[in-house]
Amino acid sequence: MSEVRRVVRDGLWDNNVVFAQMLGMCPTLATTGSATNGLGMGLATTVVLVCSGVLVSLFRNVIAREVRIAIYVLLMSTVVTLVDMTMNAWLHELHKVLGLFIPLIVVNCAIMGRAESFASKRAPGMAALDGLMMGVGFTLALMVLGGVREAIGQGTLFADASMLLGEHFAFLELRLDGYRGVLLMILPPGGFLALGFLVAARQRMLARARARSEGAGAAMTAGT
Amino acid sequence: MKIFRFRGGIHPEGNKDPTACHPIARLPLPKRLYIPLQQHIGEPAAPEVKVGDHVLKGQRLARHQGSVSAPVHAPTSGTVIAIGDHMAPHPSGLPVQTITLEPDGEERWVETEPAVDPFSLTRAEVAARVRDAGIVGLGGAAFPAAVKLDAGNRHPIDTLIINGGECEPYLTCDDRLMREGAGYVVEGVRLIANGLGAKRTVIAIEDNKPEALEAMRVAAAAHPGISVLRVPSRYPMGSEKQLVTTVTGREIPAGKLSAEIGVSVHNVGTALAVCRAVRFGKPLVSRVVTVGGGAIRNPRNVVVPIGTPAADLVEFCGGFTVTPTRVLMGGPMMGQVLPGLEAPVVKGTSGIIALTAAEAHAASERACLHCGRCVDVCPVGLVPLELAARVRAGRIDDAAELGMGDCLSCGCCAYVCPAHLPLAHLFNYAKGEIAARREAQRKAEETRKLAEARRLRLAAEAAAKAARRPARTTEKAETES
Amino acid sequence: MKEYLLLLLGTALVNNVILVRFLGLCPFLGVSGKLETALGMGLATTFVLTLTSGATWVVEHALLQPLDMMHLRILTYILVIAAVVQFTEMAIQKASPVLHHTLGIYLPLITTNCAVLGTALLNLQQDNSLIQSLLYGAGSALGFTLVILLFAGLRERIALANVPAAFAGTPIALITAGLLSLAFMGFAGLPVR
Amino acid sequence: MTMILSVAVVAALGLGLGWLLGLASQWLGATTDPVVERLTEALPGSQCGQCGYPGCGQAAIALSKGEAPVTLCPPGGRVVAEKLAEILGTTFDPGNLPDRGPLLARVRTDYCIGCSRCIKSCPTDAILGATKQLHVVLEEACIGCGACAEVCPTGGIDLEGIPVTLRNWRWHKPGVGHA
Amino acid sequence: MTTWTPNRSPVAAPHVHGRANVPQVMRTVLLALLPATATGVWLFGWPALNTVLLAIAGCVAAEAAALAIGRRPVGHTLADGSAVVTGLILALCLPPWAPWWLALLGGVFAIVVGKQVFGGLGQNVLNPAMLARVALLVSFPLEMTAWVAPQPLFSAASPGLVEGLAITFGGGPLPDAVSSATALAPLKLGGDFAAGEALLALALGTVPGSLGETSALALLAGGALLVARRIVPWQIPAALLGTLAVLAALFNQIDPAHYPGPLLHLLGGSAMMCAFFIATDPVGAPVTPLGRAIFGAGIGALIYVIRTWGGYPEGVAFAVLLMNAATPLIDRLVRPRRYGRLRTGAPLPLAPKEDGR
Amino acid sequence: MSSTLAAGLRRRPGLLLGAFALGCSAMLGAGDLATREEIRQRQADDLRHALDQTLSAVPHDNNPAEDTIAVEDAGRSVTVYRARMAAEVNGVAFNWVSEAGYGGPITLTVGIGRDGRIASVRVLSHSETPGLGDKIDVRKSDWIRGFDGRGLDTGTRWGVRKDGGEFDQFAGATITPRAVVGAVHASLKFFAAHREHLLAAPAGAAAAAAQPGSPT
Ligand SMILES: Cc1cc2nc3c(=O)[nH]c(=O)nc-3n(C[C@H](O)[C@H](O)[C@H](O)COP(=O)(O)O)c2cc1C
Ligand SMILES: Cc1cc2nc3c(=O)[nH]c(=O)nc-3n(C[C@H](O)[C@H](O)[C@H](O)COP(=O)(O)O)c2cc1C
Ligand SMILES: Cc1cc2nc3c(=O)[nH]c(=O)nc-3n(C[C@H](O)[C@H](O)[C@H](O)COP(=O)(O)O)c2cc1C
Ligand SMILES: Cc1cc2nc3c(=O)[nH]c(=O)nc-3n(C[C@H](O)[C@H](O)[C@H](O)CO)c2cc1C
Ligand code: SF4
Ligand code: SF4
Ligand code: SF4
Ligand code: SF4
Ligand code: FES
Repeated sequence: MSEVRRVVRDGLWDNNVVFAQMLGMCPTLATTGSATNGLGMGLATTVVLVCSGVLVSLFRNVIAREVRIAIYVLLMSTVVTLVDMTMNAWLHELHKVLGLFIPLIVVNCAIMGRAESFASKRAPGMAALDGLMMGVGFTLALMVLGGVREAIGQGTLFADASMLLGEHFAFLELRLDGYRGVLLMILPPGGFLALGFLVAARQRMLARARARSEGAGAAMTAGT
Repeated sequence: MKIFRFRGGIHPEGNKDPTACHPIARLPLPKRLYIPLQQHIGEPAAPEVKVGDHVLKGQRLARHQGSVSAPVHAPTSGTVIAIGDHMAPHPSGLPVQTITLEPDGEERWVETEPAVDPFSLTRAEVAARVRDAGIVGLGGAAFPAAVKLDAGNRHPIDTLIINGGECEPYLTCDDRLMREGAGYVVEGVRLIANGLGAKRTVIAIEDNKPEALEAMRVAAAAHPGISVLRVPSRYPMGSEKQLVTTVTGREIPAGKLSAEIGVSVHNVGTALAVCRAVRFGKPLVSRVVTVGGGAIRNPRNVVVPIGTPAADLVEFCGGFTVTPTRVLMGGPMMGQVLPGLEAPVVKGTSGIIALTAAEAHAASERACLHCGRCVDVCPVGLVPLELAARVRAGRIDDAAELGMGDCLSCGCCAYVCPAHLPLAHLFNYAKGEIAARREAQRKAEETRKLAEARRLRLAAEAAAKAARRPARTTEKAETES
Repeated sequence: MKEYLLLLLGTALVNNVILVRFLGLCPFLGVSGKLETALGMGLATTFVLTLTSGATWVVEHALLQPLDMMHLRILTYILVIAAVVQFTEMAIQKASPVLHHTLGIYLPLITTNCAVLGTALLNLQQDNSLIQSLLYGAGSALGFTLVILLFAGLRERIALANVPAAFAGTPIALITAGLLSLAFMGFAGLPVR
Repeated sequence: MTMILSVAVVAALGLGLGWLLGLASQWLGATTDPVVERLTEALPGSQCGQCGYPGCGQAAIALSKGEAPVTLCPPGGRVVAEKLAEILGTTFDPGNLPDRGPLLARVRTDYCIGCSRCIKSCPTDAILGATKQLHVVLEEACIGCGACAEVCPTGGIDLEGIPVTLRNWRWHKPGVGHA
Repeated sequence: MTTWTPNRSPVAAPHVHGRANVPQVMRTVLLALLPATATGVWLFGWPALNTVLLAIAGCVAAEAAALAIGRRPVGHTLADGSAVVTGLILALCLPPWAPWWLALLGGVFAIVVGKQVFGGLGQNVLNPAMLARVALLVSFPLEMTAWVAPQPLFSAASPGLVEGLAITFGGGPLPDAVSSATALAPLKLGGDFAAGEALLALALGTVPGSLGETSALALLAGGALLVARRIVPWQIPAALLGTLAVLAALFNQIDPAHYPGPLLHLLGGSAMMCAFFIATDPVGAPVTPLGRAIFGAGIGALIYVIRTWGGYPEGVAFAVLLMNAATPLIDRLVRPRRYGRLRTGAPLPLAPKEDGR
Repeated sequence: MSSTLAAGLRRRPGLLLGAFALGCSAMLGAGDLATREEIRQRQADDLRHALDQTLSAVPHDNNPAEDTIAVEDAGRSVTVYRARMAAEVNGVAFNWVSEAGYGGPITLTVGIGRDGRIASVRVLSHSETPGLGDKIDVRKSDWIRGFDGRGLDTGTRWGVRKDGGEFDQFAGATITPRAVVGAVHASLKFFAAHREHLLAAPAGAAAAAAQPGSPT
């Protein structure tokens, strides 16, 4: 597998921040009351991941070991603050909803983890791709989780997307009429439960895939 | 006399009546006797006879080896026809070295030397006679009795407790022994008390044996140092630790012997055997065995020569009425499954119990409910459900930390468990694992020492070589010049 | 006095950092496998969280607001938190190597614990005074410790259960956390803030 | 003005923190790794090399770096693996351990030519015997590492499981179900 | 002579067993719940019976499905009867005229999320029925607080069989005429607390409330059976009711106008149900006597706090779940002292040789 | 960056860190400059929007957002926005926080007319449960409009119906409406207590104290 494909696959599925690494749990659960919020948070995080990845990669030869964590923190808080200010200025409604959690992207363990394990060893291009893929994987995971919670919880999908993200996103909005919703799902417990079941589903898929490939492997060895 | 309560315990169905009401019967001599050389805790005995030897009843067949061991004697007169492997009375069914004796039917005794006045013997003499008679604890543990008597010399014993608890369901051999041979038992008790230098002696009998209590009271009435104590029927009253607590209110500190708190415990059967040995010079060659259980046609107590195959006993008691689910040596709470009816009765065999399925209340195993009944009944104060979960998960060390080693294997927990979990079995397994690990650990230590020694040796050798080499080079240089 | 007590209880139970505010989930999920480690994490967090709540308040009111440099807030907060953690580590190491051995490994983890930065920001959002901030930090930390302890107890038991393969590991931990959070909803509506 | 102030503030904070970190790294950098020490302690110390490392010390270093699984040491078996896992704070999956049970070497009397090579190879000096004479293995000392069997020119050393007797018989684990 | 072939795989002692087994325990619990169930159905009519049947059906069906998916033995496991107990307890904690989907959904939630994902009977930690109740309460507060006034079966006001089916399956809100407030309502609303004659009603159960919680007497009868049969340890109900009563009495002394006395707390709401049937679910309760006492007292205190100051009208379910969550900690801290050891686990010192230390 | 400089910095971690701090704060400063005005504008918009909603029933010709006074009440300072018609204070609006919400504090903007009657109330921020407590939001339900025109002297029974008041509670979520009703009631009392001061202050005097950037 080429390196690029590897990175793409890692970010989207194999090493997905939410489903596989279980990092960045706070924004994952806190902002997925609806798919829209999840999307917004995911996009914000993606921007931070890409920028911080590029920055860390650019300076990878300069940064001394002892202070690398401190420098990463500096870089990330700068990027996050910039994102925060930008959103506050031009995506004001969404900023109000995600409020507290934008600054918290700084401590999102996922970003630190990526900086340390990937960006600090690769060229800026690769780091950017990795950040992008991790971010897209994160965004997708947040959207799926938000979508599930929102759909079961109140029978809508991407509600308020136009209001929060701008009119272009109005097409996303869906509403299931006549369905009252299971409130539990948009409350904190629902976040944990939905994520738990989604991860379980993923585990089951992986186990199936493994069993299949093992079966195939066994058949092959039997054949030779 | 005040009685103290011990923690936990259960009230299993006694099922003692079918055998308790019949007098002890005498088993006709079997065709073959299989006498294992290891019938006790400790080193096996070493054979002293050859195949083809003719031996007399009570003649020593094998002598004890090491400090914790016991000799083995011929249960009757006859010919040694084999010395080799035979099925051990052990759940594994593994073979054990066994002397096979073909009785000649004459029951001829060797010369015995009865003590003129057994109470004039010194402590050491009593202990020597007990050891030479091959007496081991008849209460189940089969620990050489002489070693325990000896302990009286090292620790002052203030209380001798005679264990007439017989708390196991079905078993009544001690009950019948006390009813029919109270006088001998009391004499044996006095001999043990003398041997230990005990200040007072308590014969503790569960209140479900009123006749035995009465008989022992009468027999002991003449001896002011001996009191007969009626203790409540509660399993495992007969267990040494629990009995000591019941009688004295003291607890034996973990890892200590009862002797260290001044108490010694012996079974009533042991007392009788001591009496026979010291007064009559007769070694331990037979014992009373309860043959019972719902599958036995005529359940009763029988005096049996050591080495009798279980099959002979079952046949003597009328055989099976139905196919038993399990045949046990010992009681149903602590006893072991018999690997086959060809396994012989040994010194520690208190009963042969054939259980029917209905009696066992067997039910399929389910998941632990966390109901805590096992905690309520555990006499040690363990939390069996937690132990079991850890053992199941292979976390033996965690189980050990929670006190696995303190478990008595009394089976109370498994008895009450509504989920029918094999708790005691799990614990047996865990204890085995712990022992195996300790063994491995010891070996690893040993290995480290050996490796270190080798390293030192190699280093020394290298150094020696190095010391020699320069010498040689100078030599060479000299010759060259 | 009563007000402060209610503030403490409220932050610990009603608005629990983990179960209601969704802060500090990574250590909550990651360091709750064993009770001992959970306790260590809880104690270390309690210490740091209380200290940083005070320190960030000081930085905010003595530095950022007077100089009108709100755009440096995240950066300075993070630096302050890192410094406090570092300081704590050194202090503990100096004072008690034993304690350092047991708590030390958790300290670096705390820097990336959202609960710390989150609490600092919440303090700001709620316009808490210095004392209130300290109490709020302590309350959050107590809530964190309480919940992580309960959760670790549950997980130790679940580790011995016969969980279906698909749910073993993370999923069952998440579900348990969800059910715990459901139980904590019982505290909702208690008249504390 | 704001600009300069903010730069000053952040630079000051950064410097301060950098100084702190520098201090901390000095504090931490100097100490030797106690984990390696404890690991070495836990390993059998017979330097047999079965783990693929040139002796227990190297094995311990590899372990501490996470390069080797805790189940690396066959002679140590389960007990050592668990200890290592404990020191490293990881869990240990007994499934990974090829649990072949303890083994013992036995010299076949009819094969042994008394070459003494086995004696030299044995890490625990568990083999006795003079040159040109029959060699025997001390059961107590043998760790079943197989080094002797490898060097024996006649293939006269077998590794055998320890036979089950009444003394070392253990209860099996009761069947599946859930506790 | 009948022969015997030995079993080659050795089994360890004990070889006999007490009579208790799981299905029998569950049957006894069902029996003990019968008086309360019967009273509930009698008081609230056919719709109540529908609710009971639907909740049980939901539980049993979910259990069967989960077992089948997990490839575990379905018949054998269902036979333990625990799903039925969960279903019945859930039903008894629901509003009697609950719509069909509420009972069914609750049953499925209880079994799937509360029990089977943990591995089935005994593997879960939090009470499945209470989880379902809380999940429903949080999700459907309207339906979960729609109480009806009792109208005994066959009385004029009681809906007939067909009408009952319409109420359960028809959907739509309850007619205002029958909706009513529970005995605990004044706690939150500040009205009059139950007067003398109302206490009799609370004991008999002729008040609005959950299906099975209203009749203290019926619950007490069943509870007594369980305690007598040793299926339920007495410490839990005693500590629970005791703590609740003491707290109620205390605050009642301080301010009778705001805080009702102990009787209302004990008899109104589901304290009795909880004390004997819910808190006592062995799976989530500690295993030592002291632990159980702490557990019971904790539930009692939490019930009081949530009832008196909390946002929900009844705190039983939350209190049980919270203490369930604390159970592993309690079990860990409260272990029995081991024979021959100090509480710390160190061996006893060799004490002076005196009887009865 | 030249390699020698890089190597030099690497050897002095403190300096390196300082350099990064410098760069970062420069970037932040630039970002701040770029967004500051925009954010201020947005926040002012928010405020104006809230005031528009709450004071729309009060005829005024000034910009209330810029006519504020700070009032001390029970230890806290409340910023009051005043709507004037021809220099006469016709009504006021201010934020009022209720701590009794279900999910946390609820912030209301309350507009009160000169007569001491509610002009309009809006919820500025809340974290009540979606689907239950969020009906206090005017976008979800008209409930909040029920306060319009009520005052301390209108004979209103202040309280939710369950408590014997006259305001509807939402089924299953009494806490939220109870909190809001209580807060509105309290805000009226606040108005009554400071009425003179609020209505009498000279025009424009307090404009300087205004902090348009932070309405809360
Ligand atoms: C000095 C002395 C040493 C003993 N050593 C042991 C021993 O090493 N192992 C043992 O099992 N029992 C030993 N015992 C016997 C125990 O006290 C106890 O009687 C025996 O273990 C059986 O008791 P139980 O059936 O209650 O388990 C010793 C007894 C004495 C007096
Ligand atoms: C659970 C348990 C129950 C026991 N029950 C009895 C019993 O009923 N009668 C008895 O003599 N020994 C019983 N023992 C053995 C005693 O602990 C102790 O070994 C014995 O009384 C010592 O006497 P002995 O050496 O003469 O056999 C039991 C042991 C255990 C662990
Ligand atoms: C109560 C009682 C207990 C007995 N217990 C034993 C016993 O433990 N061992 C034994 O060899 N004989 C026992 N016997 C059998 C008689 O003592 C028997 O008559 C005696 O052993 C004589 O036979 P001998 O030749 O075997 O000595 C017992 C008899 C009675 C009445
Ligand atoms: C005394 C007793 C009380 C029980 N109470 C409950 C209960 O409150 N809720 C429940 O779901 N199951 C209850 N069960 C059934 C069973 O224990 C429960 O389904 C387990 O929690 C499933 O693992 C009870 C069982 C017993 C024996
Ligand atoms: S077998 Fe062990 S754990 Fe079980 S009750 Fe007996 S002593 Fe306790
Ligand atoms: S008695 Fe059985 S079911 Fe009950 S707690 Fe103990 S092991 Fe579990
Ligand atoms: S295999 Fe084990 S004993 Fe041998 S060298 Fe490696 S670590 Fe040491
Ligand atoms: S297997 Fe051979 S070399 Fe290894 S310890 Fe045993 S005797 Fe020595
Ligand atoms: S994202 Fe919050 S602690 Fe990791």
